[in-house]
Amino acid sequence: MDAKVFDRGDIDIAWCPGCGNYAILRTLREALAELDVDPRQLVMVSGIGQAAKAPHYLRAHVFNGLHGRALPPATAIKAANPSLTVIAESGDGDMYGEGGNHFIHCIRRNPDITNIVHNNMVYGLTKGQASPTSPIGLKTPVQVDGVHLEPFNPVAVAIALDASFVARANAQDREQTKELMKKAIAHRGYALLDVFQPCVTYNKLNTYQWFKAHTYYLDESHDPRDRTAAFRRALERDRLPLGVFYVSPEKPTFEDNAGLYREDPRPLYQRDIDLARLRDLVQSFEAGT
Amino acid sequence: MDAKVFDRGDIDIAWCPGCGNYAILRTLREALAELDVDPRQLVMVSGIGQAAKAPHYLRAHVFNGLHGRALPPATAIKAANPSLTVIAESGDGDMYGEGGNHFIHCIRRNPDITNIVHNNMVYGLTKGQASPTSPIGLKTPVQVDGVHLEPFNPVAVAIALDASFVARANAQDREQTKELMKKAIAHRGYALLDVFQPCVTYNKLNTYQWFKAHTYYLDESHDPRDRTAAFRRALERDRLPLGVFYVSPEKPTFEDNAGLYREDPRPLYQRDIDLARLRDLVQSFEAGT
Amino acid sequence: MGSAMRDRSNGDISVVLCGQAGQGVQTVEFLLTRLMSRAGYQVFATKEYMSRIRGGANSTTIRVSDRPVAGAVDRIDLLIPLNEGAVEHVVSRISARTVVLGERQITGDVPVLRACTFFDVPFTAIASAIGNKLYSNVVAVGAIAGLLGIGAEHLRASVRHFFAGKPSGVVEDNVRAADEGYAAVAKVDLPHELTLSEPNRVPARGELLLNGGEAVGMGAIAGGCNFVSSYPMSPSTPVLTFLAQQAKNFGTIVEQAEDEIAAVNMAIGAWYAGARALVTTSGGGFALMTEGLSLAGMLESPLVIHLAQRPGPATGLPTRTEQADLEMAVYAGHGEFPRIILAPGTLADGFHLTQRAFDLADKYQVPVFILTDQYYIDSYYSTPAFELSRIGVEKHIVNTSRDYRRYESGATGVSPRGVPGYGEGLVVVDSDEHDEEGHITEDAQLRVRMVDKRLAKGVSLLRDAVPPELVGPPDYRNLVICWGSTYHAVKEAVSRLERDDTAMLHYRQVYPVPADTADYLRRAERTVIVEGNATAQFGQLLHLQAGIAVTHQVLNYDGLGFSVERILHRLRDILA
Amino acid sequence: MGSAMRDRSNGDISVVLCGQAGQGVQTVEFLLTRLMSRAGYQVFATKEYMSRIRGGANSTTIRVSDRPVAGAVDRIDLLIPLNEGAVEHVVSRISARTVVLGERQITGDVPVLRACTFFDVPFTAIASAIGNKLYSNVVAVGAIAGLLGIGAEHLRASVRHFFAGKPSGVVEDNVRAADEGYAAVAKVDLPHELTLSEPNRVPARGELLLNGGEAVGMGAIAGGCNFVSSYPMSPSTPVLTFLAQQAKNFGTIVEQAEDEIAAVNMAIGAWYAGARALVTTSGGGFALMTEGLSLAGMLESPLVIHLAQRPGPATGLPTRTEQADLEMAVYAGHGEFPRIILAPGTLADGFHLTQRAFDLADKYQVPVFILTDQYYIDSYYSTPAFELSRIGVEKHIVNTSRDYRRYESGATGVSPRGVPGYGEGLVVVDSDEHDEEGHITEDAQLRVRMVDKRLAKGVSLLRDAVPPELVGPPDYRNLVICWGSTYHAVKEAVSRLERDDTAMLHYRQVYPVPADTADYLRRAERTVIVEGNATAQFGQLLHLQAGIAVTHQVLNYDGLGFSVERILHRLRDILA
Ligand SMILES: Cc1ncc(C[n+]2csc(CCOP(=O)(O)OP(=O)(O)O)c2C)c(N)n1
Ligand SMILES: Cc1ncc(C[n+]2csc(CCOP(=O)(O)OP(=O)(O)O)c2C)c(N)n1
Ligand code: SF4
Ligand code: SF4
Ligand SMILES: [Mg+2]
Ligand SMILES: [Mg+2]
Repeated sequence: MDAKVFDRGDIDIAWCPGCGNYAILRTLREALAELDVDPRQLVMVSGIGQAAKAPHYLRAHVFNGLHGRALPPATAIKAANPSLTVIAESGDGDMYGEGGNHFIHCIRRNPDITNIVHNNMVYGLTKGQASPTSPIGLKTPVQVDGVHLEPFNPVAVAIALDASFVARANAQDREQTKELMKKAIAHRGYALLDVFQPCVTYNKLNTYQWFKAHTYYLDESHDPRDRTAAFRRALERDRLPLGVFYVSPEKPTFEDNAGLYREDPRPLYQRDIDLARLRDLVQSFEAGT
Repeated sequence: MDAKVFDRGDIDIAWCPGCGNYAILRTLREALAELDVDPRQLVMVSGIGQAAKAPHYLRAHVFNGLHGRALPPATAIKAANPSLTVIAESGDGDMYGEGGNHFIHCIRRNPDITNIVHNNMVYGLTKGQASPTSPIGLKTPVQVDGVHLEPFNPVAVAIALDASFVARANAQDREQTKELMKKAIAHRGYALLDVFQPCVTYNKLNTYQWFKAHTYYLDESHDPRDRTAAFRRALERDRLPLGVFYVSPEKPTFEDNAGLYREDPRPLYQRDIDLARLRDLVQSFEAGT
Repeated sequence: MGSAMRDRSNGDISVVLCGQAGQGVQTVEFLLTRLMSRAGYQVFATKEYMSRIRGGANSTTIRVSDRPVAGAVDRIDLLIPLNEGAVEHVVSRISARTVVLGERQITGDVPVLRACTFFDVPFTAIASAIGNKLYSNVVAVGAIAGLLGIGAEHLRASVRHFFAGKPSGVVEDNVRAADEGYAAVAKVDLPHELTLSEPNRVPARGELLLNGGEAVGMGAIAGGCNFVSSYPMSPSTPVLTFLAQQAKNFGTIVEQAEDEIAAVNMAIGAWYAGARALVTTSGGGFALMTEGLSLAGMLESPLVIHLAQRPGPATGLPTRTEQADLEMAVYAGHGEFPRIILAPGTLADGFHLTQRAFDLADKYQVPVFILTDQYYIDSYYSTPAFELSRIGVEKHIVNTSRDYRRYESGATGVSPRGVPGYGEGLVVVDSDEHDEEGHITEDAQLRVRMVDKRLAKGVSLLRDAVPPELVGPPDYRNLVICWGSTYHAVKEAVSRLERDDTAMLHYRQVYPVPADTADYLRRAERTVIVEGNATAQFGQLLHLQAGIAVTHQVLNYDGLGFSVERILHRLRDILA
Repeated sequence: MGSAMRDRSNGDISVVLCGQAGQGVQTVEFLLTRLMSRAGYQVFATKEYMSRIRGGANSTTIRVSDRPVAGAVDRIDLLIPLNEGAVEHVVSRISARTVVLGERQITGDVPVLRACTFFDVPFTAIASAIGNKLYSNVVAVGAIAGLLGIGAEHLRASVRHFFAGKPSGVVEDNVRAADEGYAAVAKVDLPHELTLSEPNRVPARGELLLNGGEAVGMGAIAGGCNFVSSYPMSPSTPVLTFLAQQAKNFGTIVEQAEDEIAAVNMAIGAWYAGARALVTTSGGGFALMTEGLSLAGMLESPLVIHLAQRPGPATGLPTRTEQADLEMAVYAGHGEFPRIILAPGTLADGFHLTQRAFDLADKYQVPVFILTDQYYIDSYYSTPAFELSRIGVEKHIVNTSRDYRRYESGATGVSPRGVPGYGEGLVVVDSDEHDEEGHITEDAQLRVRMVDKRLAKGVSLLRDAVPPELVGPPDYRNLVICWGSTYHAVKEAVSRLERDDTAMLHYRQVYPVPADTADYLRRAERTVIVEGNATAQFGQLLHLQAGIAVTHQVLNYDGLGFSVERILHRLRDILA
């Protein structure tokens, strides 16, 4: 399929020139095309932030909700209609800061959705405050002395939560990122893809060069089924591994567990209430019984 | 010091007879007494739930806030007056469910507080629904088919977040629990103590007997400075380790980082504004400058 | 008939059970109400209980009558204290005419009881003799049945029914317990005025006995609800539990969210994908949903919120009742967007309004509230069969064409709503201000049009407003106004006033206030608002919408809610 | 003087800069306002910008006058378009009398400009010649200064001041850039009516130039604020940033919380321990704080909330302005408890009301709001020196004795507030209903007393209500009512009406509405509410509190806020 299918034509994109978001957007379109995803079956869900504008720049269904709240609607959308491909795409502040609680519990819930996080280690849209992944020492208008808080390690936390698929990419490596996106989307169950994304305006520390110099790819010696090994890799700091860290033993998805699609694959919008059962239910409250 | 100091006398305790909470309460009083904590310097902070009532049953300052929201006020109280001993004590639903985002970010912030979680793997006060730590399969009035979600592993997640102190206890082992409490309270920085607590009314699976049969204590072979080893231990499922899993390399606390106590130890309530500086600040906006 | 007589008319007996949490008060209540109901009486039951799992002091008030009864009363005709302290717990409600059925040994010598008739029945000893102290509750049920003159066969049948499925030994032990309780009072008679007349009816065909939580839960199912995301919170949890229990039967996805924020955002996502979603919560939980409410306003997403009130602020009194979250529901959420707030009065309302809420939400693409409270959720009474013949889901989803635009403009403000995957179009929704397609915009003129569009729906939806119900003379001089759960108590109080110049006006849609309100208010010389809060919130809303201030207030905010007597008493004062 | 003349009086020039985000509009604005201010003029500047970091189209309107100016205007006297598309962005504001200073090559041939005077100055070429295209902004500043007739020395001094600290090469390049821009317009003259008169004054002693965010920030410091926990959100972030920048100087703890829920709960914890805490947020963030607000209500915790409004619902227009969160602020939070809402109109208000908010919160143990909006936060003007002599923190913390009870009752509803560690007592606060000691209770009578106690504070605090300000004839027949940030624009519009039968009434305390409101409203034949929302929220509140409905509305909800002209125009229509 041609990636042009996902093109919205001549639209105004609100990102800064040179921003790492462009690469992610382009790569995602290509990944989707290679996976032959039909735009009419694709729902892009996001929160609020610079990254969270991405769904507007793609031809697909869009649910652009509240800051930090992409995962709950994404989970529900998939559950209400499992035939849709659902991608929740947002920024690091959105997903790990405001949305941190949903991040944890969505992983536990394991819906079959893909979670792409543009990790620029900063709050872009609100002008450069620290995000949960900001490195210690990063000076910002609010973190005047530099960041003090231990950076949030999404990969390690996701592994600790036994996420069903955990990977990390670097936006500028478009080919490898595309492969990781394809794996994440194709994966059945919750898939986290944390993507290093240079913010050329507000993060002068984690630049294209920095990411290049401070990352490497996991090779075959790493077994993504080994949770402890994956965790150890996730803790590496000097050079940050990229690739698939962890794939958990297969487990049922949220939609599977809901049970109602086992015999009847119809999405909820096609269903009607069972009036006979309702009548029975009401009758079960009859005073005489 | 006599543990009686913390006694509130003949009060009505709202817990069920036989509940594991009683043991935790009694053990905590003893631990505090052995540490010679002055009740007038002790602030107990909690959320809402059965466990969260504990502070009312102890002679101390009490901040009994909202469900899920014990950690933010606890952090602020310590920061506003570092001479206080601050303990945030609540249930598993409170801390890991509703309060999950604060749990994550409080660990990152590393205030010098102790976080005691009564982990009964169920929502007690609201009558027995699943909590984030409920085991798969537990049937409840809402989880009619039994719990499907991957249980939240607070120890593994805290280690993934590089929490400064991570330990687990079993309420019924009062002596060892007391020692762990003392270590947690004495620890400088955020200290998590997850305490297995039987709920005799709603959790018929994780009973006193069950906890006894399914736990063991970490011994000297475990080095709490080894983060990967701690993580591996945290993943054990057949028999759950108790004791100190992890102690991170010393790092500054939230109060240290705030900076303002370096030269002047006075708590905020004793301070006044610096009028001369205010005047200077206002003057810096003079049109002529 | 004098009012004192009426108060204790033998057509209506008030039985109060009082004991600790976990002591089985609920078993007694359940058995007794079913038993009386099956014997042909109408019953009403309401409970008050502490926010704890064991211990403390809880009570249930059961009214038994040969006429419909559905309001709480203070008076106790027959008191069954089940533990030490029980009498003290309800002491203010005891009079010399209260008859007590209990164990003197447990009750002790409480001064207030000295003036009362006391039937001392050794429940515990009888139960122990049968083999288990736990049977004492059933002994009590037997004794109550005996006192109230229910046939022993009815009693046995009910006990058998209740314990059906238990080992037969247990069933038979319980039947024996009931029998022995029954026998223990064989020799005694209730005072004449407490004697129930023979029920003049068998249960009407399809007559139901259920509580508010069940009515709302079934209403949701009738409304096509197939997605529920919520976080437990008293007193809203029974609706969650009910729907979870029924989930398999009706193909409903019921998910306990990690918090209320997730719950409401899931529900909105579910509606987006074509589900009919409900959240059920209480004040503090709803407070956390208010950003999500605003999201529904902006996305023009349907949303149904069951908000069961309890006393606040903050955690307040988790298991008590109040009507103080109305203003929050009306004004919650930043920015301006329409909404509908329905407040069931009767159990039938709980069913039909909840059912309707889903259609209204879908039709106007707005949030619709079902505003109840602990009193409503936990009370039950005998009610005529629900009208099911016209139940059917009004779906408002369109098949989209290639050029589909989610926010196409039109006079009513309502744009056709598509869902992803149904049709050729793309469904784009955005929490930012957006264009007709749904994409983010900062165009000032478009902004104005979009605000106008959203607010236009607030006018359109008035067409489907549920009118208030006037009970009493249309040429009233005094108008007693109430809303939501106080329906029955106020109705009974007003009827007991026996004044032909006084009517009651009950609102089951509290927002937007139906248009004819000013007419109703203008016709009255005195208007009395009866509300379960401290600041007359609905009175304020009426003032705002109708331009007329109510003249008198009857407020209650002690957490226990209104009784018929308290309303009556206050109305008598005001209308004297 | 006719109004057309006044509109373009040479005492007041409106300069509009328009360019992309990130293009340096702010540098030009900063330099120009300081320069004009230092030259003895009064300046006012307000900006509108898109929710993006680079690109798009933003503009700043600067008014320069020899008299105080502080309201936004639509008209453009001098337009400086900095990029392609800039003219289109402000096209509706351009008239034939607009003078344009720009680069024809960039602007292109836009039809609307054909009737305008166009001074074509090759900013970019000049800058490039000096060595860096980036200097073109400073070239523009030089040219504007030249056109406005500012002395070259003033210009150079300002540029030097601005670039102080940069390498001297950079400073001198910029001075050259300014000089060359200045020189480029040496030969041209502005039309007569755009000639500024000589400023008849040097800056008054201590006269300030600052924006609303800075006023509120300094007010917080003056109020003794020493703890700030917030989450970034436009347009409230400048206050957070300001206080973070000043933190070291004033010993303030400033923490960026993980979310707004943490922020508000931290702030309440901080107050509990004796800090004076602030949260600063916008509508969506505040929505998330409403449960916490209710907690403050229940704990009787002081709390100061800076709520900077922007258009909703939901994400809405993040960088635009609106006054539509008033009702949310009034009614947010479940249950019933008092609060105070202050809405600064002037910059001095921003300072003094914020300072006062901390004392009021502490005195009455209630949440106090500072309700601003994007327009207020981002606008600045020359304002007289703040009165600092009476600044001093009113502390209301007591040293506790052994038998201290946090919620001891008393007539005003206010109990002495202790903090842990100060004195012998224990400080117990509880979000459940509690007894005087602070411990959880379910006693119904105690519940009623506690509700009454909390609500009593709502009456007590009226003693300190900030009265509305009447501007104009006390014997008005028309009363134009406004609140918060619209102060100056409405004042200017009403004064330009030149009617001696019309006055303006501005509220800086919007809740509870001060008691004399009914008097003010009753005296008017026509009342016009001017509000930046679509439903006249403050009008409704006045109706409720004073029992009188306003007769006319001037509303705006396009996100751009009110200009003097638009208000004037609407008032003329209404009062015709
Ligand atoms: C409830 C709420 N709080 C705050 C904001 C303001 N806000 C918008 S985006 C954002 C942070 C964006 O950071 P990130 O998610 O990392 O995205 P980026 O812009 O860096 O791509 C914030 C704080 C909001 N919209 N809603
Ligand atoms: C915002 C909010 N949501 C829900 C509740 C209701 N609630 C009170 S306690 C509780 C769960 C308690 O579980 P846990 O924290 O595990 O404590 P436990 O009772 O088991 O000790 C819930 C859901 C609440 N008080 N506030
Ligand atoms: S601010 Fe940073 S993240 Fe946002 S668009 Fe610009 S470069 Fe990209
Ligand atoms: S419900 Fe469970 S946790 Fe709560 S008091 Fe009873 S036994 Fe303990
Ligand atoms: Mg980011
Ligand atoms: Mg629990």
